[in-house]
Amino acid sequence: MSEKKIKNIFVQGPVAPAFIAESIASHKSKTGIGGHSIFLGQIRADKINEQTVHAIEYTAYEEMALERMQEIREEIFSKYTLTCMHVHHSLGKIEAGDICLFVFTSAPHRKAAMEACEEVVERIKAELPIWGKELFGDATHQWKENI
Amino acid sequence: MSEKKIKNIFVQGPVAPAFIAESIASHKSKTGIGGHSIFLGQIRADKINEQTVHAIEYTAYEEMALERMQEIREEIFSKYTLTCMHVHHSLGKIEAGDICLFVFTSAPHRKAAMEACEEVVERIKAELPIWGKELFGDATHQWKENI
Amino acid sequence: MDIQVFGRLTEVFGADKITVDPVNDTDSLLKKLRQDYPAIGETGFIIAVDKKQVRENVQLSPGMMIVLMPPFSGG
Amino acid sequence: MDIQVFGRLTEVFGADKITVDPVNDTDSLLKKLRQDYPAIGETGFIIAVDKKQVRENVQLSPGMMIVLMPPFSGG
Repeated sequence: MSEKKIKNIFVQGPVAPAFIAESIASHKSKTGIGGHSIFLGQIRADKINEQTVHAIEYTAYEEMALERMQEIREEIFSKYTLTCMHVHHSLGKIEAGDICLFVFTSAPHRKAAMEACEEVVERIKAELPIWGKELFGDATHQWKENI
Repeated sequence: MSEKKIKNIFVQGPVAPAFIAESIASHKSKTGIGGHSIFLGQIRADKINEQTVHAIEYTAYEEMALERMQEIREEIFSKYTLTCMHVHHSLGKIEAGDICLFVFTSAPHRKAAMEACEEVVERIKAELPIWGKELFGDATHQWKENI
Repeated sequence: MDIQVFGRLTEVFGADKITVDPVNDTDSLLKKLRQDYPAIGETGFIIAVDKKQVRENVQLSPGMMIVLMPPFSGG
Repeated sequence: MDIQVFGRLTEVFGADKITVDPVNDTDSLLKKLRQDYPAIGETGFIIAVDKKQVRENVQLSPGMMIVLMPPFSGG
């Protein structure tokens, strides 16, 4: 795997809706696409023991995450007939209601776009070395666990 | 079913990426949401017998489509734990590369959002009285068929 | 008895509305349409009465909204 | 031998990097860590060597990048 092929997926802070719009608009010229599937992860204000999550602070082992993501990307492209795939994951403190994950797959036919998107989301959660620290209002915290 | 509950899903012309961004941003205050799933249908410049589709012109039996969509909405909300669901379908002439369908489901947990979105897309294609006329460059056309 | 038509049926009938002599039910309507418009035989279509898709024979009465639709192709 | 740690392990160790006496392989490293840091026993974790997750015992040599990670919770 050549170093230059590795794409960055990390963004500091939340994913802005305007960025999502730009990303969608940039596919207008790709007229072989028939369907786009998008997943957005949003920070939920969970109540845990009478405390409310007001933000999640994300850290990652970035070098390993990007290499792993590259492998996932290659496996997804060999499994599904996709036109393109974009992944953006937040780092740093993301407030409840903000978007922390943006997965975007496009394909000639809808089924491939939808199935690939779902698989990428599951694999990001299971395979990328990223950690979320749930911050409560009283300055305490707990480490998020993916279930 | 009370008449006032029926939501319009039809928009004249393509769905603009900026509209999608506004729709996403409007969910920031709903902090019970953990995942959004979005499907976008885009007009594909299909080659058919050496002719290229340059646009699809959509018409619908709107009154029936909106009633049917309302029934689908109610069935989806009773089947999945969703926070909200939005559907927009274009009418009129939509150029290749433009977006003609926007399905947007949001839920506390990602699985419900993704499964509901996929089911809604399939049901829109199978159950709503909408027709696409594929327009070729030489002013001929053919009627689209969902497969 | 006015019947509204959609999609490619507007080309088959050359209009988006046709008028046929009153009939009692949807089976009779189908028979009549196939007789009067042989071209319709080649086109799959669906009948809706009062915005509901008809799957069995339905009695027709004045004021009902009758619609002929080709297979759907939205999305 | 430097080991980088992430997530809640930074709290267990009180730092994001720890130094241990050199060992030959990852099994020996695990044994040593559990001895020197009893608190780690309560925390599930994964070892990565040179950015690959270790599933069996791996020989360690100088210059290898050793990382301890708690279960992932991205997305």
